[in-house]
Amino acid sequence: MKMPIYLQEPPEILITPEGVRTDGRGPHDLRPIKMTVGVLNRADGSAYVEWGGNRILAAVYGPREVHPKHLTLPDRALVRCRYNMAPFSTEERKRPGPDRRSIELSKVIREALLPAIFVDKYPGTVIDIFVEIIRSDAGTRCAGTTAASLALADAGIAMRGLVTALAVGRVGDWIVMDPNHDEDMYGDVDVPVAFLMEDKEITLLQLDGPLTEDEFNEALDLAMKGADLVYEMQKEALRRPYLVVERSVAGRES
Amino acid sequence: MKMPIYLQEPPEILITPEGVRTDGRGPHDLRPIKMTVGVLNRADGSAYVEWGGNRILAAVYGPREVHPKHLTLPDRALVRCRYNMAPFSTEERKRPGPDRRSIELSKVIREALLPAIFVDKYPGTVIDIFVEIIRSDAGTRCAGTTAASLALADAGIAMRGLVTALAVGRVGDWIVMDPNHDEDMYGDVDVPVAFLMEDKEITLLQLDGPLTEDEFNEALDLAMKGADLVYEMQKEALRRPYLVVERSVAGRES
Amino acid sequence: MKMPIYLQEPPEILITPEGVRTDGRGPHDLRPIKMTVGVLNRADGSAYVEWGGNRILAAVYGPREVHPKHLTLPDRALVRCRYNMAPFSTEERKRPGPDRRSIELSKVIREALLPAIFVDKYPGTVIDIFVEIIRSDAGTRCAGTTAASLALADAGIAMRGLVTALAVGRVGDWIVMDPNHDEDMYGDVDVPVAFLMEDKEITLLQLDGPLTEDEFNEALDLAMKGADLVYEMQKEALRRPYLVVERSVAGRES
Amino acid sequence: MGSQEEVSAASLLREYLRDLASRGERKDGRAMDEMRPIEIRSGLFTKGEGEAWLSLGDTQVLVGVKVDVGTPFPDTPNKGVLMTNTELLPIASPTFEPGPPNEDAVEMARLVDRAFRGSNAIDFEELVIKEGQLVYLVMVDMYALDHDGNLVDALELASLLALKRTNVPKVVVREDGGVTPSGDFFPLPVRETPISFSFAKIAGRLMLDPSLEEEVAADALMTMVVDSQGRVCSFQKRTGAFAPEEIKRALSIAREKWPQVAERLGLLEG
Amino acid sequence: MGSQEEVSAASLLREYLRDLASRGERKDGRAMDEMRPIEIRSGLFTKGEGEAWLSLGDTQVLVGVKVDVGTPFPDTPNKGVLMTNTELLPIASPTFEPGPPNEDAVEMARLVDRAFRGSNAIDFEELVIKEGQLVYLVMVDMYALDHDGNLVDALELASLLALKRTNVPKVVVREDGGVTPSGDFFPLPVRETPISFSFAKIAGRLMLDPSLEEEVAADALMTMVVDSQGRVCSFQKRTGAFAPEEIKRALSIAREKWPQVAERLGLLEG
Amino acid sequence: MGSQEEVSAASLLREYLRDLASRGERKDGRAMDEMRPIEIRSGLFTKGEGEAWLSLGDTQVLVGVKVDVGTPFPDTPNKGVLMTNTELLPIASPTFEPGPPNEDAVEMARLVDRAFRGSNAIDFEELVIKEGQLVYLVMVDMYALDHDGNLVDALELASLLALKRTNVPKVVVREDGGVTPSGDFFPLPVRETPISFSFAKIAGRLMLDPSLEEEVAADALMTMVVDSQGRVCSFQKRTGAFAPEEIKRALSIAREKWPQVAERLGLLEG
Repeated sequence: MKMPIYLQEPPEILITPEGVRTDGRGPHDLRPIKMTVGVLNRADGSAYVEWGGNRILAAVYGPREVHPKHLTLPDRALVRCRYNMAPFSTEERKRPGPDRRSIELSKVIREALLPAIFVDKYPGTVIDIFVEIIRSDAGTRCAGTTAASLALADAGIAMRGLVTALAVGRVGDWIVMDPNHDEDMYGDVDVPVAFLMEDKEITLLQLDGPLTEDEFNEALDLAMKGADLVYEMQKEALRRPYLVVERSVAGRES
Repeated sequence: MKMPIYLQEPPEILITPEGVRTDGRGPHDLRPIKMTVGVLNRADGSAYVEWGGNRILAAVYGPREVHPKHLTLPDRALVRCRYNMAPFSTEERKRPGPDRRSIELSKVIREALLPAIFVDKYPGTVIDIFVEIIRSDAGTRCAGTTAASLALADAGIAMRGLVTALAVGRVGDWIVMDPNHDEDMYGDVDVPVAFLMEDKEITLLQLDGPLTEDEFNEALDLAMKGADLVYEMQKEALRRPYLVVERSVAGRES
Repeated sequence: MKMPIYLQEPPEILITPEGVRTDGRGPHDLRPIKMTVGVLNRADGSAYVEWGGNRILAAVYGPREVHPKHLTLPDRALVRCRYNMAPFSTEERKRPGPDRRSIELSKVIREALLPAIFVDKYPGTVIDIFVEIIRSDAGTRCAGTTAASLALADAGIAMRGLVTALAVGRVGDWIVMDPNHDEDMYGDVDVPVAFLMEDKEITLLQLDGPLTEDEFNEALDLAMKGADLVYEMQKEALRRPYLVVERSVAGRES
Repeated sequence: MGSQEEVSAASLLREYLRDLASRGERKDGRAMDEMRPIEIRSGLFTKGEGEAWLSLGDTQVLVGVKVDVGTPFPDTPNKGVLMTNTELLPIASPTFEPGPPNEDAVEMARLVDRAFRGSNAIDFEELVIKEGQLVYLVMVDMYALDHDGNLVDALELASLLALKRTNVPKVVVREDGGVTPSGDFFPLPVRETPISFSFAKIAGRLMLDPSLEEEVAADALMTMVVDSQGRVCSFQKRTGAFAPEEIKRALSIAREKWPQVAERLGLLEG
Repeated sequence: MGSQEEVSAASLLREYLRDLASRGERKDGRAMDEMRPIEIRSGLFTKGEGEAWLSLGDTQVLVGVKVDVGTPFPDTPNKGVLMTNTELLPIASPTFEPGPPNEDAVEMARLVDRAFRGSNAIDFEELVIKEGQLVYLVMVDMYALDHDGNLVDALELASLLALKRTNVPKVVVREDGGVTPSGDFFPLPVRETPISFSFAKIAGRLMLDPSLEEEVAADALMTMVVDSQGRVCSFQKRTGAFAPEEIKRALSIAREKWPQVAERLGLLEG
Repeated sequence: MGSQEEVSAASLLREYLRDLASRGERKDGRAMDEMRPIEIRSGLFTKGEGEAWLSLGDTQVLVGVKVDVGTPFPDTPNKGVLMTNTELLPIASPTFEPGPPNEDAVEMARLVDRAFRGSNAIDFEELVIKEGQLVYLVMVDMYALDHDGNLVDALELASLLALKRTNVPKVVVREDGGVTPSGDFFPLPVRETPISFSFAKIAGRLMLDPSLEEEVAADALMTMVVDSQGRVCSFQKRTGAFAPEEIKRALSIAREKWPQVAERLGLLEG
């Protein structure tokens, strides 16, 4: 029997009337981000991403033989994905093993990446994508999708283009970029989004409302702007594998 | 952590000296029964049965290919059965998933139906029988067997004849037909029985005693009488699929 | 909810200055041991061992076909082992099913026996070894390995020789043979060892320290001496299958 | 995996549906933004405190709501608890298998859960018996009975109805800490009417409430939940990819359809 | 599934047994209503509070009874708890696999459970330590060691014996709510002697205590439990179908055989 | 199982490594008793109270230590609790699969557990908050990230480092029995420095810190843990067989190497 020791108090105010957030960012700023590609030796492709307080490893194995065999798709690659949180990634230790949230996110991330992969090029094989959250700090599914997209590219998997993900949200009357831990816990609405950047199609969109139609449209537009910034970092990271690509992307400053 | 809120008190008396039961029936009366065949679109055969407060859906898929393949029987059909109680079928919510009782009843129902099925006609295939208890009110295994037998017939599976099941029991000195919830909980003996009606063979018989030899023989005879009534309803339901066949079968009135 | 009723108090002294132990043995004495080979009818080979308060059944099936097939090794036999404690083998009832300890011991025992088996002689097959602890009283992994080795021989599996296992330990300043339950619970160090007796190679060695280098070497030497005694009993048991081979092996008396 | 014939039959059907879609037509003759008929079966089917047996075309679902009493979550001591569970019963489809919920079932359960949370539909603070210690637990068990496509909307609608019909048994706390039903009931405080709308995209065309054949042939699927004020409370892109304009257009359609569905469910007040 | 040769060997054996049965004979020379020899192994084999290692012909089983202390079920606050568990150990048969109890193991465990409940054999009210709070939990773990047919009767007999031999450790309740053994024991109150009898039907003939070969060849199997007063306490048609007269005849045989088995177990009083 | 080509490539490699070994050489040029370089990555990687990301050659592991509060084991009411868990992440090797720990993962977790217990490294009595009721639970979660052999030493070293770095959050017990962090911390009392050394035997030669290729080609593997006083605290023969002299020799090497590794980890005190 264990008991919780980290019961948290919500902050008094999430955003000031001037738009200053609990971590000092403006409403349209991203948190600091670092990306490194090719961090693992065994995996066919890998990436490590730090995004705010998040720490995420993504790795890809494949195309390879399918086990168990009866899952083989004769005309295209099977794509599997596992999103997994480490026991030490949270304040209170998380029990190892899948729960309902991680089962859903595994599917959501797979479906975010699938439209980008030329699965027809690898019939009868499997591409396994692993997203390991080793430190969690709001927005892991988006940071994980972004990392996994890099790992796919690092593995040399043929793709229509990179997938770039980030969350936007509503805090009171503000539509904000890239919600932090406080905003994720006590904010009003969280909207994770992913784009296939080649044609700006949306491959991941979830929402835990409510948003008016206008707010919804504003949120999608803001997400697109943030994705452009993150996408540049992804491309840079792929140009310089094994080197850390690092930036604190603040809309105000750019 | 949840706590029970429906702890029930037993009734003061289960049966009066004149043989009146807690639901007003006489000792040899059945509860009201409704049967409908062909209620589901996807299943190869289906039936819906209301029996007293019980609500039961049975469905059959097959004969179809066996998965996993190594279970295939080269000379006959494999017959599988799953008896399952819905979480909302009981006063206190039932946790989803099999428990020891449902594992046993799945076997007992399968073995009650198996002697009726011409398994030799479908070598190398599987016939899957599903019994879903959506409202439970004493006698679910018998009502479920009766429903499953209809679903098999609705699926066009070749059979020696219908299987008809019902329980009898002992309450004090009375051998009673079709025990109700009170009698099931607080009565003395419950005897579920199923007959292959073509030749009056018994394909299900359980007992949670004690009964003297005479009582045991009386119980079997009473069960046979009840089965005759239920059997007529089954045949009628099959003659008019998609229509509700309904009757309150009271021995006193017939 | 169940609660423990057998919380035990440690004995006041585990060994006297003269080297007398809680069960009256001297430091280098074995507990009484009985071995019988061929105790089960179905198994291809079997053995029953009483060792102090331990009661252990070992059985071997194989070489036989591998299920599931994909585990088959084309050039040699697959060897599987399951170490299992009965719910009634301990003071407090043990929940059925594998736990971390039994998963580890299953591997440790398999690896203790594997070097003795001519696996090349049985390509594409499996040899299944089962060690059932029905009464546990310190040293079950060693008594189980010893029993399993007999069961393999009884099954006619080609082997380099018998595997003989026993534990030694440190209690205060004494290096003792075959620790008993008190010493296992409250002693300082437990060292289970197994030897492939043909060439005196060590196939099992664990240790839950600390031991100085000298103590470690002394422990290995003492284990070798004990193994010689147990080995003689094993050979005798195999010469007279179905008869009980029984001895209390005290170093002082021999 | 299916045999060669099944595979080519499936791809023929897909071609046919694409063809129809590109002309703005559907196999069952519906308009692109037309839902199948919704029927609510009357009767008593469960031992739930609330229930609904609903069909959407040939898709059938049954939802039962059980209300239990238990301890609140440590971080919300003054709130009742909502739990959702989806069972894709093997009776509903030849492809469903017995066992714990798979990823589709989990996604649907969580989607319905978010529909109610995202719309703040349930007043959880009214579900407290003793702050920090005893609250009502509302368990929504969703059963797929017959699968002809768009299970998720059917399950969400049936859940909404079942929750709106739920009567919570009032309990009194005994001295030993246990609880006893008082015999009184109060209606579960459901303050909003979040309604789920799913769309398939085939050959670049959006179609509302896809049938099973349309789901199988779809390039992309999405589900959104809209409340009485036209706000989007929950969203899930389920498969494939959508252009932002497609998503915005679908939201407009959903907002437009809301009153019609609410009325059909008997939930349109005033 | 076995090779072609195994299949035809099995069907040859089946034919042979049917042939014998139709002449009223059995392969091992027993009469149709004759049980195999029952042996009870002496010694100390477990850490149970009761135990029995029993063989029925070449079938061997081991039953251990553990007595624990715990809370009663909410609906029977003034009764102790009986739990049964069957493990079909992989050492007992080449067809048994490690893992949680399968349907056969569950059926046997529940059948033995009903044998004791149906005969009211155990006085559960004497197993209360503190009403509604603390009772004795009696756990019967049944191990199949060697399977040559009719495991269920062997397990039931061994369980009966083990329960009759069980000594319950008296406990005292400490101030902190925990319990400590007092050092005293009392015999588990087992008031009846329910005995299990299984029958196979081959070629229309009933045979008591079927061997493994007979079980495999049987058209139908049933098990009934009879008490000292000749009452049937538990019944389970396990496979196939029986005419009502066959069942009634089997019950007569079981009632007739009861004293002989009870005596063999040393449980025939006075 | 791998194709024919893979099998023969593997056996060619094995032959090559045996050949080298018999000449006292290794494929990567190391001496037989030479470890690969140990690197400790700096940064903040987890939400653990202690952590270490360590590489041993191309093998990488990450260990996080979480400290919780809970009840002690009934038989050690005055001691804190240590728990170890190993996850062989599927990112680390093409042969690792998602799922609960397999026998290799369990063996490693228990081996590391014994390393700390066997050396009495942690002062568990300092981890009691309220005797018999509340203690600190120290959970060591070991993640294999990249597998190039000898995971067990890498995991043990990283665990040692993570434990030495662990700061325990002091808690105060509230009136309701719950706990609240006081804001203060104290270092986990780790009193010893048990270091793990693994050896492979190839062609009769012992080699320290085997690479993945060497592990696969090895005839036998063993791991031992040595403390600052040169005592052996834990031992595990993992595969194959060793002569007693080989084991004694390996222990001498491990004792000799201890200071070098302790220094590399920054744990060699003045």
